[in-house]
Amino acid sequence: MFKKILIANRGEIALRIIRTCKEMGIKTVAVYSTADKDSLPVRFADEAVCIGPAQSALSYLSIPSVIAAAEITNADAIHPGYGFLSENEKFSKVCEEHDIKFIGATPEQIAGMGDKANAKSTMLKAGVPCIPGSKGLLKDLPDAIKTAEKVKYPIILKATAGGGGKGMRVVWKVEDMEAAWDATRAESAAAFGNDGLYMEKFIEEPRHIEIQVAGDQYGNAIHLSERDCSIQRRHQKLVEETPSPFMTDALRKKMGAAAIKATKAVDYEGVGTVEFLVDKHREFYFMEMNTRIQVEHTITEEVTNYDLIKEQIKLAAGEKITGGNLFPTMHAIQCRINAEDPDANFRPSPGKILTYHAPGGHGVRIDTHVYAGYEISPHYDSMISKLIVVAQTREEAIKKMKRALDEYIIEGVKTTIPFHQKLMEDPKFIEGDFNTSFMDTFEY
Amino acid sequence: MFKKILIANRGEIALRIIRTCKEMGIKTVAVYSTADKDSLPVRFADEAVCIGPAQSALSYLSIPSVIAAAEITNADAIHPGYGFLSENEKFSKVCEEHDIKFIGATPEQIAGMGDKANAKSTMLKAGVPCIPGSKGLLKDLPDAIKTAEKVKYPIILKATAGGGGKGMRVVWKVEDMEAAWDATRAESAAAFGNDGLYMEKFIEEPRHIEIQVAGDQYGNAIHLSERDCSIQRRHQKLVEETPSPFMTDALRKKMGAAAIKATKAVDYEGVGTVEFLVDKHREFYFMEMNTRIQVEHTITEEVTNYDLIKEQIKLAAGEKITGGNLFPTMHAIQCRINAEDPDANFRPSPGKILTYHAPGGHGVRIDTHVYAGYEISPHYDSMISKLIVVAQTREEAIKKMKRALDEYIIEGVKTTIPFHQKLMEDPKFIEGDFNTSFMDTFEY
Amino acid sequence: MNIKEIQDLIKFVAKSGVSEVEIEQKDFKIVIKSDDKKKKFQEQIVVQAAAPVAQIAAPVIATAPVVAETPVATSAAAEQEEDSKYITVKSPMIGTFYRSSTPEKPPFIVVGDTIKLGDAICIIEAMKLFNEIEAEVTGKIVKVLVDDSTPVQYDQPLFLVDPS
Amino acid sequence: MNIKEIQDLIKFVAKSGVSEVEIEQKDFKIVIKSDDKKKKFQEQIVVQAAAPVAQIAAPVIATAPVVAETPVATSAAAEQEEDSKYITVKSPMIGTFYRSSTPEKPPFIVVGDTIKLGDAICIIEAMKLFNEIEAEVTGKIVKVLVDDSTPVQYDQPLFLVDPS
Repeated sequence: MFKKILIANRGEIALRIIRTCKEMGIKTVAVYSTADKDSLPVRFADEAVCIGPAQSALSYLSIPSVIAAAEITNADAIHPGYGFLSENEKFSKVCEEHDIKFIGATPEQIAGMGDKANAKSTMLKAGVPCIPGSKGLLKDLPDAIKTAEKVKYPIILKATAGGGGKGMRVVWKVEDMEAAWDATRAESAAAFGNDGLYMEKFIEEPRHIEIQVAGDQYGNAIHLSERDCSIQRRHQKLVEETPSPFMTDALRKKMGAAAIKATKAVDYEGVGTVEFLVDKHREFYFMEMNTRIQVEHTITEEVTNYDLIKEQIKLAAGEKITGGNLFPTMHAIQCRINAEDPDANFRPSPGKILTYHAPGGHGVRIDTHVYAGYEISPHYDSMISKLIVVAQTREEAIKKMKRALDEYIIEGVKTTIPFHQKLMEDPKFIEGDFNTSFMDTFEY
Repeated sequence: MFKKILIANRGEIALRIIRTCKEMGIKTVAVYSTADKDSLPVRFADEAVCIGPAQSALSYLSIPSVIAAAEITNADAIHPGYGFLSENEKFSKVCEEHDIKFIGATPEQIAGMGDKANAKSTMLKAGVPCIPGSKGLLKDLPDAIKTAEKVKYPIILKATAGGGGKGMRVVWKVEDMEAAWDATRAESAAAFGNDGLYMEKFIEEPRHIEIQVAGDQYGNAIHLSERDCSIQRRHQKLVEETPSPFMTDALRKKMGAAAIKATKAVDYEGVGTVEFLVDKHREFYFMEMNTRIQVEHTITEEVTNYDLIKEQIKLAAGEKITGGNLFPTMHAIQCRINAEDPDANFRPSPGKILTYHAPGGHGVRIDTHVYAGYEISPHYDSMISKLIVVAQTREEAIKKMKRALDEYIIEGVKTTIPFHQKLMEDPKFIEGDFNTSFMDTFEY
Repeated sequence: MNIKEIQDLIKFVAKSGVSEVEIEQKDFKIVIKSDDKKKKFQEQIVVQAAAPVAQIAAPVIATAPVVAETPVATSAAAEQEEDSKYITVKSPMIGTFYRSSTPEKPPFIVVGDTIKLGDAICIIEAMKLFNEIEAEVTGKIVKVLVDDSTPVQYDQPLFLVDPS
Repeated sequence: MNIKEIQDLIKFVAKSGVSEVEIEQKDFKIVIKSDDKKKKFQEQIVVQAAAPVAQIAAPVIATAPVVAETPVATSAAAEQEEDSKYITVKSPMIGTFYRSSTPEKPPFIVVGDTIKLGDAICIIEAMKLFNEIEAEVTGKIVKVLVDDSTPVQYDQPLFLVDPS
């Protein structure tokens, strides 16, 4: 096992990793920018080293600085958390070269999964369903019709130069194809000066459901079931839960098997997440694989009773997976509490926290790096806390979350607590009837 | 189900009950003394009524005040928490007379279990093992020898007027009886002016192990396994854990069955606890039954995933028990954090909390009513927080507790955190090798 | 309906929280109105307690009272500052406040009366016990702060007295 | 032992944290001493970080720096107050501080030297890259605050300069 782990991150995830290291008896090194010198990770780590100024590019993203910190503190492993250098192929490689164990994917795995086209072809080869579509641009209408037959309706025509919702059109049956083809081409030509079109299967009422996986250095892989992350705003997850209210035993079995195929296809080592889109017919399609710990790993921990950071470290240290797949026995929900003003279009609200009172009691977990007196820096992301609840049923979990949100008092900055309170009262949310476009119509 | 529950208590347990009521959609009334007007239960309840001055006798223990508060707020049930009126036969009766549901035992059950002699004879009749001994005073040496034969050695001779460890003597075999008899009589006559002696079985290396039970109004009863509360100081529990490191499957089965017998013997309704002493040979003896929720119910919640306050309320409302006995699948430990100075013989340390920072993360639960700025009143007990951890194994739970204690910062008053930190490092504790006399020799 | 059924019904309505129930059968009619005093008290309290946490601007987890006083008491407290020469007589117990010993009788005291130590000034009922409250100050009644038949909390201001 | 084995052994000792290993075989002896600079830095940091939470009297979750500066930097800061007319040159990066370009060469600067903008004043090594650090002030070197071959953090004071 490692003797000393350097945590190349900040905020709640840095503290999260330090906690597990302490419980494992592993020494920790916190690296920090000048903006973070009063932070809890710096306080609770065994050693702390200042690696640069507030700007991430010159501190948390500076590979030489992080490596230098590891060298002068004799750390034998680096945990990158999420974001920053966690999926950086070069960093993983430099760690290897410096004989420091990178607790994450190998450079090859990161490269393989980081490149979308590459990842898709690997997945297709492994038998993991991907969103079907044309190979590149469509030649002409007959090509479009032929491709649509293979892809199966509904399909969506998209301008290769498109963006912002323009230059795309959903087609439900072959009879409508010609009109759609002509209209989309004309629109694209007018809007972008380029009438090249390609085709994808249209995903009806897509849900973002991801499967947590783990792989060891000996080719073994398991899955730890799903997380539903469909409640998103501008592709930022706001709320996550497990099990997904949309899940069935049969679908979990199929998605779990696909995720394991994906994991084995790249000989994946460590913990990772295979993200899928699931349509209303419960057909699912590979989106991408995250080769790191996720923000929302917490809810999987709550329903499986495993510490995923601990498992991640053990896998990096060369331990073998001995158990089988894990299934949720409870229901967990996480609300991301951001320093944002939900009344002002979620505008970031940095500043000093004046009052801080956290909820507690049975089934309530808080992962946070903030405290009364903490200054939320404008240099980093606005997530200040993860509030996680676990209960026997989804209904109970929602009620518990409401209770916990009511108790949570943060003053001095605006937070998304009122948004979450409203969300927990929403009939659609309570019914579990939502997909990734939920926030388009949700009225805060 | 009840519409509105009045909580006839204060501090963390009042807050604990409010939390569950909120999650169940039941309105709450907090009653409070003038000393508690800034407390969290007052803040988080739907209604709050001041019932008297700081002295408990004139507020939390005043039956007319509590009943008047229930009447003017139209509460249809009262939850007494622990302590105060929770095991008060008269209060339970007055609630009945006022048509307010007392969430606890009936007057008959409280009376039956409150009187020690009565309880013991009920238990013996039901076949629950009790500590054997003489019926009243021993007549003479032959009587003592005859009784000891039945009780089985080792036995302890005790002065009927004794106390403070004086006037008692352990006898291991019949050969030593005469000398012990003469010596103890002489000592008792000299020390107390009364040489009457009685006899009890001597419990070797006793552990305090209690069984959580639940009974419904239809005669059904289950047990929820044990809690080991052997770490005590002056009969005050300091640390509780489940499962007990001393427990075996066979013993749990036997003790569980005995606890259910005890529960059924009094037609017990609600949640309760049957306390046993367990000697080093794993023989166990009934001590008493607590007809209320316990401070340490939390650890049972963590390993069974049931909310015991919720179950208690449901049972009081007339719901049936449908499931079977519950067994721990995880390991939970609770440290009671008291405002006491462990460096000054655990002297109470009331005052204002200046800084408060609670630990968080996976498997850490805090039940507390305090916050930064809270004034700990000298009028009530010194427990200010319950820190509970849960993990897959006892070893992991101890490490997690250490980590959590290291993170826990309370300034302004002295607390028992440093004591618990030391305890978690103690080799005997870590081995699980302790009994109720542990604190006699533990060097803080 | 026999008398027992009627009693049960009354009890039920009282607990239910509704303000009025009217039942009419062939040869029977009953109207039950719920106790006004209780409703009023509840509303008062609910209004205070329902103030959402998020709307409180000052640091809330501080020593400031958060629920504590009823609106009556608050306004009394405000006036008290103006009238700091007056003494506030507070309720020594929780219960229901009555100004007279029975509804037919006149109030023990009215504004303008002079009271002296030991004079009966009101009754507070708790658990069907009617506790006569005696004056612990001497002076002239300036104001009665609580309506007749109203629930009062411990320490709630009842009267303003001018001791001069 | 072949060269590969020796290299591995050296690496192993370096990581192990022990300060010295001596191995003597029939016709072979090796002594490996671990890097002093690393050990020293570690000890410094450990001393600071190991101060138990419970011993800190002032409110700790406040804005005061909790680990931050090394003892060197702290004493420098203290002196700096006395010598407030001096400018502190801080490290622009984390790494290992060298006063000269190679061990054989003399230091870039010594106390008493006058430096001007752009003069090389030291080298900081990170990831085998030797970064020559240039002066951003003009003045006379009053004090060198860090020993040669010592690890430095970002923003750690290196020199005191008298600009007058």
